[in-house]
Amino acid sequence: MATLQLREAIRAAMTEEMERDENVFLMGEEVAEYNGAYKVSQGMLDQFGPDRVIDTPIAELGFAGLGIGAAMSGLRPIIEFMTFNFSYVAFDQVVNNAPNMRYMSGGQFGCPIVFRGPNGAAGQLGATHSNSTEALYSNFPGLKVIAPSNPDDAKGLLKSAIRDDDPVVFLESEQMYGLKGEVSDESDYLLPIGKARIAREGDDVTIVAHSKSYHVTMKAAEELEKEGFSAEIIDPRTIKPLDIETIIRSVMKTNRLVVVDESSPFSSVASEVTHQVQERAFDHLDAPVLRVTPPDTPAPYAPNLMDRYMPSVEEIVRASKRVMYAAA
Amino acid sequence: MATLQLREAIRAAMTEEMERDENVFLMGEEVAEYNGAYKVSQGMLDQFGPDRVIDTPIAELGFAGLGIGAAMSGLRPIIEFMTFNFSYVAFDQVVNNAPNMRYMSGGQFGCPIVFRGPNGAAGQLGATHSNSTEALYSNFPGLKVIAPSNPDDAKGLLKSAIRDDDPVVFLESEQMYGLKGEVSDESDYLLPIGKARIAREGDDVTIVAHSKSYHVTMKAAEELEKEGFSAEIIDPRTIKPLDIETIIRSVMKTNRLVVVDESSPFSSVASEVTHQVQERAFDHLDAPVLRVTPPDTPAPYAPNLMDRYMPSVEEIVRASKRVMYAAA
Amino acid sequence: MADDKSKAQTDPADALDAPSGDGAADEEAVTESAADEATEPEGPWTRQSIDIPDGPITETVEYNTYPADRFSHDELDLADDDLMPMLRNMLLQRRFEERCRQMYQRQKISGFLHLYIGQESVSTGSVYGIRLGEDSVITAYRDHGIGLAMGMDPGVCMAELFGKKDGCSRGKGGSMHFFDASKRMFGGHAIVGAHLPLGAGVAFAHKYRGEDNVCLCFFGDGAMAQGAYREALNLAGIYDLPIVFICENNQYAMGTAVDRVQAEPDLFKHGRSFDMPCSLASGMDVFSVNRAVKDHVALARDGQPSMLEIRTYRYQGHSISDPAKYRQEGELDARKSEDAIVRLEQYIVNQGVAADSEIETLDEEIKQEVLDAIEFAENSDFPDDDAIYEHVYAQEDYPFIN
Amino acid sequence: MADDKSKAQTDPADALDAPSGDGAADEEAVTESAADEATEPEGPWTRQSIDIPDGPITETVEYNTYPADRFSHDELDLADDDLMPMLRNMLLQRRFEERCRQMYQRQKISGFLHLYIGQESVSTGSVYGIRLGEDSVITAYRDHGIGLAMGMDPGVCMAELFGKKDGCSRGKGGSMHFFDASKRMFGGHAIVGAHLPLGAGVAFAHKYRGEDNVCLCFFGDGAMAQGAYREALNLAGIYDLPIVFICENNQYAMGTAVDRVQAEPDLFKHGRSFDMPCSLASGMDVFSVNRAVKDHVALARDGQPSMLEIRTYRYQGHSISDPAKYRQEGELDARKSEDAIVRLEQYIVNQGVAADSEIETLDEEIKQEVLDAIEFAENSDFPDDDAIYEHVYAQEDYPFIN
Ligand SMILES: Cc1ncc(C[n+]2csc(CCOP(=O)(O)OP(=O)(O)O)c2C)c(N)n1
Ligand SMILES: Cc1ncc(C[n+]2csc(CCOP(=O)(O)OP(=O)(O)O)c2C)c(N)n1
Ligand SMILES: [Mg+2]
Ligand SMILES: [Mg+2]
Repeated sequence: MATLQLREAIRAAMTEEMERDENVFLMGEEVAEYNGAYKVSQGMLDQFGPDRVIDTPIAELGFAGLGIGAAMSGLRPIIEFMTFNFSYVAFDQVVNNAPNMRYMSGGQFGCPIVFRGPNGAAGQLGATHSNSTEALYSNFPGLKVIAPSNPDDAKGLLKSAIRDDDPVVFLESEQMYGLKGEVSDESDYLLPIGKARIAREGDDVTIVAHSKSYHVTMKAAEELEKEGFSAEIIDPRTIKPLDIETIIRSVMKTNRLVVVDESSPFSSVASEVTHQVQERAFDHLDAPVLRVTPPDTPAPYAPNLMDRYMPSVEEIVRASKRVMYAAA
Repeated sequence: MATLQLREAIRAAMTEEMERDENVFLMGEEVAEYNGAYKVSQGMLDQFGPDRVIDTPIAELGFAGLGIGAAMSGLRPIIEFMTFNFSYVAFDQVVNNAPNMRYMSGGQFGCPIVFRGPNGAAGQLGATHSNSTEALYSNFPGLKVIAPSNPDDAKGLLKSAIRDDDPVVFLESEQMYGLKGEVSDESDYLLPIGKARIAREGDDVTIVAHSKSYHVTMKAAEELEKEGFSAEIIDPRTIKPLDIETIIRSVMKTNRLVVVDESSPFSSVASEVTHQVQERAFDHLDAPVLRVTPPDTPAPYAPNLMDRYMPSVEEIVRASKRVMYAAA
Repeated sequence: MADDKSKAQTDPADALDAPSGDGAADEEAVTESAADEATEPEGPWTRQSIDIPDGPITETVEYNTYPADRFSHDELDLADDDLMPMLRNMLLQRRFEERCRQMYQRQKISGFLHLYIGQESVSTGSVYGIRLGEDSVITAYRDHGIGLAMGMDPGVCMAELFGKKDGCSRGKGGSMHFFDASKRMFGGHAIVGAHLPLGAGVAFAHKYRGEDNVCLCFFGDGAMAQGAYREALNLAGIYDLPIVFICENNQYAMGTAVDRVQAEPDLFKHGRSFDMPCSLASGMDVFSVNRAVKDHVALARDGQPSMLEIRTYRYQGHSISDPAKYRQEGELDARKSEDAIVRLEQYIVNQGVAADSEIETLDEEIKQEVLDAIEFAENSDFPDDDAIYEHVYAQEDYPFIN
Repeated sequence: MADDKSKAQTDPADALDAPSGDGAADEEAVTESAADEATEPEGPWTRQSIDIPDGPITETVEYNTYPADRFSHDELDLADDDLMPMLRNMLLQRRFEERCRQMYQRQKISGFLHLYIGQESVSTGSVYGIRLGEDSVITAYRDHGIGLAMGMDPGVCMAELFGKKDGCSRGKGGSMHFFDASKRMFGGHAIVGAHLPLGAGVAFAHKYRGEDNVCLCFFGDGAMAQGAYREALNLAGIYDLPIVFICENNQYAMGTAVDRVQAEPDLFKHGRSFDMPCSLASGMDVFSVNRAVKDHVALARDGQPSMLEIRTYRYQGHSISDPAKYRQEGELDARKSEDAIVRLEQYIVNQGVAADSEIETLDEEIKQEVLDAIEFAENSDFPDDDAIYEHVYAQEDYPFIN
């Protein structure tokens, strides 16, 4: 096992797939000469040259669409959004073109493309720069959505995403790029898309949390542990398709569920988890499903407000205790 | 009470507000010379002239943004999307500019704008032309989202939306434009944003349904009635803010809930209703909340597939019976 | 290209051939003079200067034109024997669509139906300018014409319009979404402007693979108002993509005349913002289109993207439900009097390649072919109900919810 | 505008004044000749012709330039007494931002911080070309300079950077989101290109209300790659909006040199696709900027939108974390040797308007003002926790979930 930063694991996945398949290329703003705005693609220009590691103008709609056309032609583009906030100017391409081509052409044209980049709030960047997009992209049939919480998952899932024959939205986290973790040494390490990971076993409450929230949740579990509560933590890893079976099995054991999601709450992935779980495990729930999300407001700038905005250890502990009917 | 088509009620609301306040103007593709792609704005160019009823190029991002700038300057634009499918090329403007201006400017600049037009599938138009957008827009803090099911609500709510000091996404339905209904004669008829309507009283099951789905649901209620089940139907009218109180009160009576939503299911408004209801009325639910939505696939073209795609009377009846544990 | 040196003096092809690949603009780029020197070190830095020259800067640009009635078939390397097939290609589109209208009225066809009638010279002239099956084509929702011109089977096309499983998109796409992978017909796209970047991507793939194929990307005058136009052309420009951007300017986007909504209604000129050769061709003459497309395709094969505006006209309303009241009185008739099909028929007769009666026979044949297509569509089944879940994902066992 | 007839022979203002409102292009619009006749009936139909002229079409366009060292202050209607305030205006921006960098390192400021140092002539020259408080301004995230140039209080600006409640955006916006409604400063916008349509809307509101105010809309060279640029300029063009689109071309978008990503790197020329007058000005001389902005503002007041490129340079990295390795060796120093502040200082001394020592005194004053601003920001409180729910909606009792 090698210890890699998240950015290194992502880079390793891209590099291996580009070595393996010459149809794979990387395109985005600052990915080549600048070595990546967040240094994810560092060194890749040197290795693969400017025909496969391609700088773009600030034209997300254009290069996302270019990627889709290339994918329809059988290439396997990796399109980097410098952050997913900027995917909104390419929104129509990502949600209305990429996932519909196979269907509308009756199966003639696939769209094997990966849209990747940092998602979610990354500190005090203000409202337009703090969007969590998983709720939006998971609403669209034809897309797959992945949001790993650690280097190992990132590597295994990104390699699978690049080989997937359909469009995948791969959500990273800027604040986690430096996060280190053990990464499998397996020569061709692939993780299946759509399989959750039981990150921590426990008996009293199930907490579902992905990406950055996962780490806050692990801390919350420690706090809970101190108070004698054992939390089971599930990292769905893939948002769509969602591994609801794994979540349900856990809820059948703990009978309680909290969902942590750093997206805005209304019509969110957290709401979706609630719906599916109560639909399928209604009789196993001893308490309502609670969610821990930011308030339903834009993201502020001031440091104290931003602290308040993001899901916190305290909020997760409080929600967990509420579903356990434990004294606060 | 006058009997108006939905399109006439919308037109009446716009006309009255434009007569009342010269800061209100209408802008969009084909709204002026062509009298509206779906004839919603018929005659308005003649009445108000080309300075206030304004044709645009096919540049949704541009004219949505233009509207936002004008709204920040104190005007009250009504921006018509020919259909909300086309709002995706303006997505960043609608979700990242309009709702964040007040917040990011610390209250200095408001954005009193209405984005309106037909939403949802409108027959056999294919995947890119059949998007239901309520899940997306309701995910964004700072926006309000309205989706009326009849001419009276449309008139009263659109007038309120135009006067609202914040951005409102007003979702109509192409297939309902010809729908006739009684509309209040009140001289200045305003309905409050954020209040649901109990469209049908009943005791056995609560069904929440908005816009076009509301009408399918009313038919389903008749079918259920024939079989001896009494459904209470709530038309939320406003998606955001959602009048959860009214829904909860009904669920406390019926103890069962079905949500009908013609959007794609994953991370949808239907999921959100489920979450909020189970969170707040957990002990009152005798069965899981079920939703009736299209399958999680793109919209097809073939007539038989499209019939299958849309929520149907049969599906609503079946879901209702399931939550009542009644034999199918 | 431009093998025939006997053409009129202002041979557009020659002008396009300018080695700068740059129409014929006097270069005025305000760059450091050092940038021109071969010794300039390589690097990601700017070559632009902050020394602003004394003004005004004057720039002269030339745009090639391809008027009607200017090209003969042998100038286009077309044999006499090519002419009747060319006419057949155009006539098939027209007859097919005349029946589409009827089938829509009989409710065999649903959804939106946009007819191409009047614009057939554009599709046919273009298809005769590419290597069919190797070069790629992408277009907007008004796509029956180009599909048929590329040789898509009329029965399969009609079946698509009927929503049948034998349709070219298996009944999942409808009128706006004709696709044919085997012919490299990349659709049929219904969000105005959104397929232009896709076209750039198709061209990118050709280049990436080292093929010398090109992509023709068609779009309407209305699409030019979309930001996607700018992004796609700029990307094509900086990556030297083998693509021809072809604006089918029929002067209306639904009811909106192009000159009401374009600050610069000379659409061909817009390519200048991307340093591309730009031309203007008549869509009332299939030969003009063919010459223009051949010239631009040659540029594309040399890695020079370009912009071609073809002035054409749609005879029908925007879609089947549009009464087209926005036209000026007499406008439609004036345009029809220039009809490209009639022009080609007359040319064929004048050249003695075929007699009127042979053309009539051809037309009858084609009409029958369209009737056969309808019968094929009629006899095809609707997709199975389960087809709703097919072609969403390639993955066989995707766990659908609901 | 252009009151002073004594200017150099190629007076840019005169060229811009061309009655066609159209730079100085030879009109070549391919329209029906009838369109020119006064008797033409009104209607929504096209005026375009399908008769394609014999080619090639030749077009000659003129672009005005505003080089450095070309304009004296009296030519700009500036009094001697205006010069020190103008210098103060520029110096304040620089000294303020030098401290910003320090405050960021001390972690008083968080998030992204983009410094404007090197570009001060653009903000100051522009502000001296408008009616402050009546005309409107909108810009991108690199917004401290224009905010201060417009007279926003340095303390309030610093408080915003510190995330304090007394900040210009109440601590909700940060560096990228300076707003001041009282000065008609419409922000501070962080999505590249997305504020250009907003600028068009602000100009639209001026026109709608029948005011003769104008909007200056600033953006970077990088923003020009966005489709939003096309849509905003075209809308301004067809609605005759009172707006000047001002590209602050500092030649880099983060690490990307403009000539690597624009097929036509002469950005000023892009306005031609919207039939707009286009000019190029030096950002190394505040007088050149001022003359250019005044000329373009005059056009805007006459209902003629236009495009102005100002060549400038940022001395710092893109943001505080960028080492700017993409520059060529010596590039930064070469640019700095043309510094606009130094140029103005020398001009002032040469003209005998003030002595070096007076300039030094001014600088010391300004430095103190910035220290006071920091103190003000320090002493201001963070917003109350409840502020998170304020300014989301105007509605007081909005029923928030969670
Ligand atoms: C983004 C978007 N906006 C609006 C529409 C609705 N619409 C469909 S076709 C059309 C007109 C397009 O005109 P043009 O590009 O000239 O093509 P033509 O119909 O003339 O072939 C419009 C406005 C759309 N499909 N997509
Ligand atoms: C739509 C979008 N894409 C990407 C970014 C990230 N980004 C922020 S600033 C910037 C460079 C902009 O360059 P330019 O427009 O030249 O302005 P400058 O920084 O030189 O002032 C980029 C790529 C963004 N903010 N918005
Ligand atoms: Mg058209
Ligand atoms: Mg720049």
